[in-house]
Amino acid sequence: MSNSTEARMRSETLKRLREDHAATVEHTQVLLREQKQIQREICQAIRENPKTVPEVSAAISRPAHEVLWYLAALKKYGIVVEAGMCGDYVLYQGVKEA
Amino acid sequence: MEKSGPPKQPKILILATLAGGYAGADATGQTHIDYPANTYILPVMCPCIFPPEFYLSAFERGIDGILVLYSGTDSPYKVEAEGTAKLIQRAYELIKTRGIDIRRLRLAAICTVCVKPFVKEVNQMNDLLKGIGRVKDEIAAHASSQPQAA
Amino acid sequence: MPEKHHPNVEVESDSSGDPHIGVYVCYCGGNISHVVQCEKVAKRMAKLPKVVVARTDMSLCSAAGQAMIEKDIKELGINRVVIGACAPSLHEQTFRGTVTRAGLNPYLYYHVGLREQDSWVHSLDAQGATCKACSLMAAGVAKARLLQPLEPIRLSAERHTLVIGGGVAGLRSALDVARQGLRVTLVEKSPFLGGRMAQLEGIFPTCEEARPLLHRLIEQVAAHPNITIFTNSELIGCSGYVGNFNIRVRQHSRGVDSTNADSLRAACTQETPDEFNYGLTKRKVIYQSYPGCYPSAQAVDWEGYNGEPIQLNGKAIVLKDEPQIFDLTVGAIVMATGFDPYVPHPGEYGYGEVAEVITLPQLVRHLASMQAGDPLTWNGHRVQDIALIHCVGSRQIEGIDEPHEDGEINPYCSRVCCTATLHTAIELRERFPDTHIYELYQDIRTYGRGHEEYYRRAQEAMVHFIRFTGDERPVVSLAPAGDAHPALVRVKDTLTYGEEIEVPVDLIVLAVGMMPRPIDDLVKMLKLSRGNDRFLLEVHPKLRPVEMAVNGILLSGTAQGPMNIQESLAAASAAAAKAAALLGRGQVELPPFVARVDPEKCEGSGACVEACLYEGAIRMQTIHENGRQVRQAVIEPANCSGCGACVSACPNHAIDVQGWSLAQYEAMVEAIAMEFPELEEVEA
Amino acid sequence: MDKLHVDALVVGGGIAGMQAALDLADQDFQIVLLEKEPSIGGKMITLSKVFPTLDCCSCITTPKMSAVAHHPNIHLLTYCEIQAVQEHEGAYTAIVLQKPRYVDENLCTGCRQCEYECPITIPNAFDRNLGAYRAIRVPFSTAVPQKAVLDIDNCLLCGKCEKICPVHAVDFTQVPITFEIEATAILLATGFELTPCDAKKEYGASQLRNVIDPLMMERFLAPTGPYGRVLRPGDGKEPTSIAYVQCAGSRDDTLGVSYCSRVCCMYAIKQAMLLNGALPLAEITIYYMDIRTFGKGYEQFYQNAKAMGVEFVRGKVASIRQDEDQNPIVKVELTEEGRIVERTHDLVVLSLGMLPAYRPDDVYHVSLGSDGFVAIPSPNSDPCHTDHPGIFAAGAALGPMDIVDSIVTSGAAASAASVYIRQKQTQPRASEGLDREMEEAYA
Repeated sequence: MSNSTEARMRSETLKRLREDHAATVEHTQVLLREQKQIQREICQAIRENPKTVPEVSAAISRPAHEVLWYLAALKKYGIVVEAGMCGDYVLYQGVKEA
Repeated sequence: MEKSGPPKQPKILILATLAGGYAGADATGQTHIDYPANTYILPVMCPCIFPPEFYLSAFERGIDGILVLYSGTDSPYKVEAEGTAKLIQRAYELIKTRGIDIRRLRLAAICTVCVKPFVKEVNQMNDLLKGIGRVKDEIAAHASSQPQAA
Repeated sequence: MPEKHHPNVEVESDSSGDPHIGVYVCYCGGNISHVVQCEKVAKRMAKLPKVVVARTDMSLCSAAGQAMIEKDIKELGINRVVIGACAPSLHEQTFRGTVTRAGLNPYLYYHVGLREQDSWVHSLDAQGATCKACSLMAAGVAKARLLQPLEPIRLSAERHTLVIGGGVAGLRSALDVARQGLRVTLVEKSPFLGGRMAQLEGIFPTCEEARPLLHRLIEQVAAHPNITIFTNSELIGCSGYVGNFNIRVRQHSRGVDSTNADSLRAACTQETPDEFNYGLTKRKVIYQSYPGCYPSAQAVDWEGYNGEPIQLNGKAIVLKDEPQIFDLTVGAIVMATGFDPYVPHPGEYGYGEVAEVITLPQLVRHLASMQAGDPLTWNGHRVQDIALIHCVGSRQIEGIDEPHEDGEINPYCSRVCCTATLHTAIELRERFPDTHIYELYQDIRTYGRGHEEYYRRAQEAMVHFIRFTGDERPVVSLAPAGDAHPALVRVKDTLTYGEEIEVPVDLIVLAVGMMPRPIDDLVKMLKLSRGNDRFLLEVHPKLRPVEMAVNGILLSGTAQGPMNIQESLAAASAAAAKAAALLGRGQVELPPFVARVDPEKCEGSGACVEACLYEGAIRMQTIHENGRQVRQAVIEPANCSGCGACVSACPNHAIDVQGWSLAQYEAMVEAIAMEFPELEEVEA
Repeated sequence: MDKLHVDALVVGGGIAGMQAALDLADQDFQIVLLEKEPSIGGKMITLSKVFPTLDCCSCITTPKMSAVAHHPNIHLLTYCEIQAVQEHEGAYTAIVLQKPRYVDENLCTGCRQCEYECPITIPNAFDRNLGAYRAIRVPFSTAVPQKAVLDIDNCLLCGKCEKICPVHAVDFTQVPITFEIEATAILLATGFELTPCDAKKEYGASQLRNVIDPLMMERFLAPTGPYGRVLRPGDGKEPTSIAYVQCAGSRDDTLGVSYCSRVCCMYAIKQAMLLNGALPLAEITIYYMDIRTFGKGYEQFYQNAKAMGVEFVRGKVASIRQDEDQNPIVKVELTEEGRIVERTHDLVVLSLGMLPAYRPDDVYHVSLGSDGFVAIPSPNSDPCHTDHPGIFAAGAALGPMDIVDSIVTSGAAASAASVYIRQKQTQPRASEGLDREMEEAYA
């Protein structure tokens, strides 16, 4: 089977599946947009100077627990690192791009 | 025996127990945390097998630092916790006589999920070796400072 | 196990001869190859001595990858295999299978972790990672040159288990092992089976009667064709190791038989405290532990019997113990030696000094001896007010509690006493509604399924609870003459904010904890370990909870620590499962990684024996060689853990751990010390 | 329909199920171990360290997981559920639903490239939703099998994972598969769930972000946890005052849980000791009514915690609310002083109890006790026999218990099951001829 046939079949399968799962896909697309937005805001907030969770929360006007969850996720996938402590709070900072 | 090339990086030998440090190194791999590549991990059942002379000969072959990452009191072997510490102590006495900095040999307990402590041990040893240089130079310097026996 | 032999194969897989090494580097679908230049590594490995072939593959663990290795073994005569791939914990077993299928000994294979310990942790240093892969693989090749075929240590095992102790745990273990098709010998020290459970009446959490349950179990054990029971017997010798323990048992005679037991017992005048009733009553030295006990045949209490003749029909009969000795070989031993109730020190809460102070087990026997409808009496007077004191002989505190003879205290919780005491309190309130019960406790520990119910019911039954603390214990004293009650308990009650109260009572019951049985002789003979609490010690509470450090010795019931009946049964069955797994095949298989002595080098220093912490793993033996006597170390693989303490201790390098030899490590270190300049130059 | 024939079907791949499967497989019985999640390991693999030895929990669990995966007599089925069980001529037939992973298990090498590629981040159930993972992921670092699973309900179906997978293991076309397992015996090791955090309205009903459950604290204390350290989830503050509320989901008739959950005293004390190490400056308070440290070595563990400075306060916690900085305020009746006080902490852990994770009565036709756990008609003779012959139970399916007790009951259940299987499968064999000497020896 040639690469192009394979690719076409794959995209057709995906298309059909997207129709089958229309509701969850749509919901996930909304979620993805929101996640990208928040991640962008957080990364922007800590680009210049490292910040704590309450500081980021204040900077982007989102609840602190939500900010913490996103920072934990960004840290896990290597986008954010810890940069010491500020009082009882951890400072987070974006990973410098190579 | 291969021809030795120009020494580049110091070499760190890591003797890691299967029940402890070796599994900890694998767990570190799972998290994709980067650490220096001059680290060579060998699996061991229990480090009690190594006599003090083993460490000395490793240094003499050009290994610059040795980390013994054992399972400490979590070990499945009765002798590991105390026995290893005693052997390492004797190894310190031995390598001192050849002018080898005893900080080149370090014993630490690492368990199966000790990712951070593992990386910390590796980085600490690396920092140390950067400061104190290659072991071959150390041994040579010591030998030349000793009065030659007939 | 080798599968079908390939008919076309000409090249014999030569395990022992000159190493022909095959090296395989896995891409792991890019996981390794994205960082490590696998082709370079393979090329470099191909140049190393004894390496016949070095290849790479997208995924070695795939069927195709494994087939390639098998093919090389068969067609190129590869007899040592080194694989660089993911962590050995994931696929070492897979590749052991691969080489075995191709007819190679599974231990002629070495696995290098190039993913978790290289590519995944050096993604920013591709060149360093490649050099590291070369070093690690070269070390693997260095080890492979020295690999020897190994076989698991197989010991023939007697499909026969010895159970020590004929209480509920021992009985259960015996029955479960026997039902797995193994033979069982049950050894009980006393002349009767049943142990502590026989002394109980109603038991929680079901309020069943203890003895009918016990009797059903005993009947099953006695009727099982695989079980031999030795009562009145003790272990007097043990040697050997897992699979083959040689046991010597001494069985005391019963002293009387069915023809003369009744008449001799009638004629016998010597009495001794009846331990079945915890000394509350006396019995003759010819006895049955209780009516309905098993075996029903009476026996002489040799410890109690003073040797005086018994006058019967004008004859003076002296009873004589003529013990018999039996030798047997068993594969495993189950320790079900049980517990003793704690006996308070004289004066502890008035015990032995105030006549109204008894223990909970004594109260249980006292209540059992009463007829239904009898009023509750003690020491000749009616009992209405009763204090039950918890944690006697448990949760002891250094400096507050008087140590036992051996200088130890019991800092542990005995686990069963809270529910047992509440159970008794409820029974007292139900049988004697005019009683007032005071429970003096620290924490109520009704943890088990259905136990909390007893706490609730006791509260409903108007039992008064008084809570003391470990450092301010209740004080028991005689009441002043003329008082309506014979004894007094003074206590500081934290439930009423530390109020000092004085409770006049007719009876004080001490809820005593559990103590390990005095089995010093067994501990010594079988080389058992005990914990700080002096109960027998398991290898690890989670990894191996019913096994002892000596291979083949298992734990059942309260020999290990306080437990209730249900928990003892579970532990007993768990021990039986282990015994069945251990001996079921008639063979015990242990990993081959044990010490081995090189007789050429051993000069008999004995340093290895001193270094070894495993009982019976290594010993010195004198052999005759060319007419002179030589002392040499001998390993007992069954008892060796492979820790290698002997290896580092040997002054002659005469000892090694198979599969992990010092020479292999030295070769690996040498390979790691080696530099690969050409690889670095390429990048530079 | 495919049909697997085995001697025993072990339901549940937590510590109890793994141990029972190993104990049976070591006796050469053929076993299916069936787990509903994509990995075995159960609750235990999520824990940090375990009492009373303070062993690293992963170090104890992973060897058992690996032993199960490699055992020649164990057929491991993950991500499967049993829909129905029928009994026929002394054997059970279970109808099993294999949920689609959307990843070919035989191809996946666990490399996690798909996970890194996936654009959607979702709450990580393994971290009790406090951390994150992707819609396609290996469930956790030590998962067995080390295979990816795709959460179709949170998937964009963008196809990125399929493209990056080096072994072409991603397969969106997978559908649920049904098959049958025939087994002589069934062993239920279905475990427990925590009392829901919101069960008790007085304790904030999970609306207070800094009032957490004990398994969350386990994840904080585990080296692989969501934050890699102990932070309170409300705002990421490192707590300096932490309180434990004992019996928060047990011994409480208002919750319908009148029993004691057995493990909460010990896990609270253990966590207190670990917190003492992780946050040396933190003050830790345990509010309790009775401390139940009854197991081997447990009382000494409790005394050690007291000596370390953990504060034990006997008192009943009436309610919890929070101040404007999300600090929980605990209202407690101090029974030793007879007064009610309010104390503010940074973080409160509710020592929740254990509820059955699964009610097997409908599918397996076994009775349940009034507590909802599997009923055992004769606990003092046969502690692992359900009221249905051939069906046995082990671990927390039998009621709350700790790991040690779970492992022991698993051995017991394995023993009971093996006796049953032998009886069913072989004619009762005659005695194997005992030594005459020994027969005579016993008079």
